[in-house]
Amino acid sequence: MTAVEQAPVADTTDVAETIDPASGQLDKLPRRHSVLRMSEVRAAELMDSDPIDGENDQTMLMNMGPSHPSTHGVLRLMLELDGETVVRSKPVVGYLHTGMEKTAETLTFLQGPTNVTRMDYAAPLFNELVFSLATEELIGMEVPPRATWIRMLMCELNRISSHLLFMATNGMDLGAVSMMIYGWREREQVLRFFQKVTGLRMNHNYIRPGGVAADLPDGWRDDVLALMEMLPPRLEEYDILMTGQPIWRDRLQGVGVISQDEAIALSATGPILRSTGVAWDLRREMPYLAYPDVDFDIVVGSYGDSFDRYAIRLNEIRESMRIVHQCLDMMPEGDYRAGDAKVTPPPRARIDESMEALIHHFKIFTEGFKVPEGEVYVAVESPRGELGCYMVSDGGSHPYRMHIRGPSFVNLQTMPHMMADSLIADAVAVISSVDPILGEVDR
Amino acid sequence: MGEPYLRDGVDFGDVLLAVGKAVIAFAVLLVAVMLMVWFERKVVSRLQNRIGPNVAGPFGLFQTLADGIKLFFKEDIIPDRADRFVFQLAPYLALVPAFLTFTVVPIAGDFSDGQNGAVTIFGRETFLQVADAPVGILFFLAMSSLAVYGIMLAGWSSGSKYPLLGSIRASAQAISYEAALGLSLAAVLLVTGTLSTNEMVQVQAGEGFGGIVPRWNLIVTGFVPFVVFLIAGTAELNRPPFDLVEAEQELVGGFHTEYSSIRFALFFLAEFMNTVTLSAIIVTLFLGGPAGPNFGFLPGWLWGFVWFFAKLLVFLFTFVWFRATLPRLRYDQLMDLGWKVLIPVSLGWLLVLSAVRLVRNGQIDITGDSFLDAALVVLVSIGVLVLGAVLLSLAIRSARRERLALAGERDPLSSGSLVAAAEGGRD
Amino acid sequence: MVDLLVFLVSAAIILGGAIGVVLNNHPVRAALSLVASFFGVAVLFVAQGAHFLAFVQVVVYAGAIVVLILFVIMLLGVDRTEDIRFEPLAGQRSAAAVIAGMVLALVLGGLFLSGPGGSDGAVALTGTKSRTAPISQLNESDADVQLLAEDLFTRNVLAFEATALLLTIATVGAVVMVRNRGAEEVVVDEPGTARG
Amino acid sequence: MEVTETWYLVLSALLFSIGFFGLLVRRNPLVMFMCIELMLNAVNITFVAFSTALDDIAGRTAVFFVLVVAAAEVVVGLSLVVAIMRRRPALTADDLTALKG
Amino acid sequence: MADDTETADTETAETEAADTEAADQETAEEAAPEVETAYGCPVTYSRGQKVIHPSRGEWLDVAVQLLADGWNMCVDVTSVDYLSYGVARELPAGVNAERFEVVASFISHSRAERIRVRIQVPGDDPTVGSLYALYPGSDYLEREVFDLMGISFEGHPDMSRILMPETWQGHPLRKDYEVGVIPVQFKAPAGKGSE
Amino acid sequence: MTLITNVQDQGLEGLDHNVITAPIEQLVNWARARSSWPATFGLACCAIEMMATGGSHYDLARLGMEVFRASPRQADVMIVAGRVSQKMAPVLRQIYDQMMEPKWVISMGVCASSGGMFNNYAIVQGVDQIVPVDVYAPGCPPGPETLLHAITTLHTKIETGELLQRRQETGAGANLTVEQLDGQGVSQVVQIGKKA
Repeated sequence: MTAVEQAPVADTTDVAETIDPASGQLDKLPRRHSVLRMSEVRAAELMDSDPIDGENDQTMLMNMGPSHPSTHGVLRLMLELDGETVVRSKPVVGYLHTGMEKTAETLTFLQGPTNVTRMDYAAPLFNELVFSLATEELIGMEVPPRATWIRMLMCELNRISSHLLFMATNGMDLGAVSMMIYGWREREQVLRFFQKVTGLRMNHNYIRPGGVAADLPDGWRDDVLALMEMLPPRLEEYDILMTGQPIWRDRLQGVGVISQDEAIALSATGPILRSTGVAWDLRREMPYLAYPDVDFDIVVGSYGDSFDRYAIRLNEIRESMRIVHQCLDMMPEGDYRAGDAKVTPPPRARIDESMEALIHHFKIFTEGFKVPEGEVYVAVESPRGELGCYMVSDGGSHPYRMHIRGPSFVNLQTMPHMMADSLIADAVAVISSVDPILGEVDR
Repeated sequence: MGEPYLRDGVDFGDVLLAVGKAVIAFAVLLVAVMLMVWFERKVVSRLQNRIGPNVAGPFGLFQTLADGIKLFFKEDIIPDRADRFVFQLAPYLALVPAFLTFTVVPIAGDFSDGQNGAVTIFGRETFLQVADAPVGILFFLAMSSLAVYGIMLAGWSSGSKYPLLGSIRASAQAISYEAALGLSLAAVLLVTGTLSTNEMVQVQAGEGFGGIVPRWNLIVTGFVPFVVFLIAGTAELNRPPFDLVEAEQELVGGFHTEYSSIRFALFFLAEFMNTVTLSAIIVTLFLGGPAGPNFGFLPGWLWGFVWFFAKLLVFLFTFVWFRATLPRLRYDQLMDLGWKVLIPVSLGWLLVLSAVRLVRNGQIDITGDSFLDAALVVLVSIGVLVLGAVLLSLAIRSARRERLALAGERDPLSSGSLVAAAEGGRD
Repeated sequence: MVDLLVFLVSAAIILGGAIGVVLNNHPVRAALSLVASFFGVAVLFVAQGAHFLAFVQVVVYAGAIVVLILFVIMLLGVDRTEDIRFEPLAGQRSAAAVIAGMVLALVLGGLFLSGPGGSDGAVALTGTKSRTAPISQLNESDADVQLLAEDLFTRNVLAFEATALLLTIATVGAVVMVRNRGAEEVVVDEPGTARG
Repeated sequence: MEVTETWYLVLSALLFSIGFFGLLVRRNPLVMFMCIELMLNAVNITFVAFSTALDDIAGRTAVFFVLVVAAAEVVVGLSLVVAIMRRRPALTADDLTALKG
Repeated sequence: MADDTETADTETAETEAADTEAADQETAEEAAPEVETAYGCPVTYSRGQKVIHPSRGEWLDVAVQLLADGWNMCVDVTSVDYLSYGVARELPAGVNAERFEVVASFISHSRAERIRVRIQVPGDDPTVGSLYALYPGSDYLEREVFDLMGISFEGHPDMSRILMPETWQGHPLRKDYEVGVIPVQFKAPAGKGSE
Repeated sequence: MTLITNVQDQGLEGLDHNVITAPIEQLVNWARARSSWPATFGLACCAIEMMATGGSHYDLARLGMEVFRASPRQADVMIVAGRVSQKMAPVLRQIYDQMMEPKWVISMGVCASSGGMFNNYAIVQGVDQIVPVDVYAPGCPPGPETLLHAITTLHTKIETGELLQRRQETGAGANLTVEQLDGQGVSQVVQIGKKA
């Protein structure tokens, strides 16, 4: 992995120059007509009368989803087509709306991660992390270093598994069926490690306010090392199968192009923003956990097309592996959760010997702990971009209001701009390269 | 020339023989399709580190049977908006050409030592193919151009949008690749000098180069027509990476989205039958069909079958391999490949081949300095080729520039370099 | 006997297909009838020993021309049925029928009045026998192809080149005509146009 | 009963008349195309019939040319239709008055 | 939503952008906490994060200044319903607590900083100016707030429901909306007959 | 001819049962159990696990089920993988309706089965309110092993014909009524009744 270091790391200072301070950012969307603004009722009327005569002349409306193989779950796209060319489009979301923000208000802070972990189900640990960080910020508590490093280790592994999932679905969407299976194959190995640590393959509820749910199991180091040995040759395989593949390149290069200005104006974060050349990664720019202590590069693209986004994710796997290696080296000994008795349940051993500990344990899990009133916004860099949590507490044991800023949700806005004037096949590639997780979009 | 048993009039026995051969061919084809589906699923599974079907019968061999029975007994529906007559007709239109093409393929017979592959059944001499039409290869072309009707009409008659897009794609694809297919076929016709499949096999069964390398058209025509034919054939089959017609990720199921039950099974059958048939045609055209050395201990005609089957398997595997490996092309890329690469290449190659042929047959006066004349002819034809290639590339480039100017967009690939970030991890 | 059967069946298909083309109010079905008609013609060609032409007929007509027509129908979405009971010009139908009938009468009259049936009749209709390249001389089954090629590339080579030119020009012309100049502007979405 | 070329000629005449009638009656430009193809096919039948009767290959050569010309005609005609119908999909031949003086 | 609103907003953005005082922020940081202002609005710090509190009227002007001052991305727009908030709210002097609060977060890529804006919105007139013309990325976020909280953004091009079905009644995230189980609302969208 | 009308009305299920039809039914059940193609209906977290089940570690293909059909017309089993929102419910039902008989539903995960932890305004509390469910797979999300178990359970049920009986009791799904086997599990005369 000598070449990873060569990944270009852009300087953030030149970002400022690209932004014209004089005007609103709406002007930066040259293709803003590409957003189809049409109510579903109206669309349903038009869809019955195909092809649309009169006002829209040659175009027809087509519905993609919500149950369509390439819409990553339940995304629905209303496409206005001219032949096979997408003229305008409108992503319709909400088919997986779960009311998690409302549910969060009925759950204690300790139960909270159980709820949020089901948002971005491809990267559940990040949801737990951002929720826990927000809670800890409200309480103002310190987390022991081992917990921090465990969180970092697990999150980076989760980033790897999430990007592997992207590799799989991206391959599938473009017709490379074997890539799909290969992606799952590698992801499965990561999940097995997760299962060993957290007891679950997904939706772990592992990172909790105050630390993590359990210490790393015996032999975890060997498991991680095995993973790290397994991955590089597999990534090389992907390079052979896809990166260097002429058809693959033709399908992705120059497809779904978005400019830097557009991406910023549309509040895109994560690989989409980075694909346009903006080296913006919260791990570097607004560090949390122990990211200042580890060495890694931000992978940026230069064309803002789907291939860049693919390549960024592929190389971010490699960067994450670097971080994981450093986590292995620097993992401190110590407690895996905060000693704060108000927040942390007593150790299992003490419950058996002490009645007080039992009562304490009972109270924490039934009533929860109180969190000082106030509001806070905390964000982490999830595999899809800025995952933020805005939390308001009224001093009780439940969040008064919990809002998650899902990167997929916001990134969806770039989709109509990317797929305007391209073919349906490109639209599929664009959806895939945005990599939306609908659970997080709809929450 | 032509079927031996037809030479001296037709009696009842001849008819019986013909019918019998047709029935056997159909049965062989059906079994082949059944095994092909199983083979494909198994091979793809192995390529993907999986096991593949293994519950239905030993090694999952009856998987296709189970699928077929299930589909046969599934509820059938004709959508409200469908054109009922055409909707019902389409699956058969897809299936019939697939089978008919197989009738001109010689599947067995002893072609060693200059034999013509004929066997004697019930006192009648006959070839081991349903019919040796005098223009058998043209028959294949005609059938492959008809095969698109099933797909086209299926998509159109379903009365909904995804299938319609599928059928538009199908028709454009069929027209584009038919030309390349025909042109690469012309190269084969040029060197063999016959339109009959049986004679084609006989020609290829001849003494090989140096006695070792077979006289296959694959070598005689210089590989290029073979490659073009394979690519164009894959496109005609609508198999990956050219399966835009049914592209699941884009068009749900493409033309067969609205089909269920037995009608869907017919499409399924037609698709795999076409695969088998096309592989058989490739084997016949380029790899000498059933021709091959006769090692004894088996009846001579059976050796033909063994060779034929072995060659067939290579191509069936190739098609499965394509499916497991390659991403799907985009619609416009498919058209570009067909019109801007395959057709010019096959046309140019045909030109070179005919130049060489012309010289070798002595139709140009090469009594004097034969080598110089030969070189002249070849040089001229290559010159024409180069000129054509330059003109074509110029035209393509200018068209591209114009299109970009119209679109008023930057060309993300204009710098020619690839994304730095992508390359970052390797070198 | 077999010949007769083949002729009658294919003639029925040809004429049935032709009538289908004229009377079907749906363009796609008309196209399908057309294919049937072409098929019948191909069968008749085979019956007369013109194998090559028969298959070229199928490849070109059924495989390319009708596919192209269907492609255009589907592309433009003009597959709505046309109400053929409506007659835009009064008396057009009957006038057309009369004219067509007259054409038929003219041809048939010419045919039957000019002489007796059989090959002599044909000679009478067309003039003398030229006998440039007798087909029946060769007993090969692909004589058709060889003779055709010889005829095409010797005596008719100029015409052959001319048709090649014609095809090229037609293709170029078609491309130029259909090319979308991108003139149409898309409706720009501005606030207020929403909620349609 | 022997099938002589007269049979073919009658068939051809019928086919031609039907195509001719359709051309005059139908208003959908695409169907009109099909009718023209029918007429061309009628001619083809005649050519082949004469070629067989006269034992002369020239008739078949002519069919070959007819095929090529038909292809060219369809290409040009369809592109015209596409160019026009793109703007007005509900077009009939009656509406094609752009060249009217 | 009317065309005029948005074009007017854009114009304001352009004219006012010029005379933005970059010094504002510096003075704000130096000044004593109780009178600290930025962009003409009171500033508070919540867990070390900077929050400004413009009124509804000032809000869009402030947004224009924010954009001009390099806060180039609007990362989040959300809202809180303080209907049943048990304790007194920490708000700077001069800001009246209302039922709703719209919270927008901005980021400056060049400075790697965040700023948060909280706007009080009365319960009887839940409308507020839209950021869309300035920050098109607020599009979905504002629709989400409209959908779940019922706060309408003036000047947004498509103020419609985004997560809930179009025919849905009520705004679920309001505190007076029940959490609990409801019977399946099972009907086809208006305009299509049920099948 | 009640036989013919029965078959016309109800397809194979309309056959009376006798010595000849019983083996056919066994064969059909065998085929259905080994070739139950799932519809792609991934919703949430469970969808990821469902796809993981198709991966090389678990390999749904062994059961002949890697053929995920995007078109509901060709699918046999709908695996409802994930929480069903109020907005999704009509779509789900529509897709179920588009599937052809015989069809089965696996409710994968607690969210689909009962609403799971999301007992709120947005989530349908159990997909069985919308479509008849044959097998429930517990878990949040159920691991691939659980899903495989659910699938094999369904296959067993298909093969023994147990499902038809259940439908008779509940009147749900296909509205088929069955007088089913006696307690011994030996196939007796089974009458598959009429559509309600």
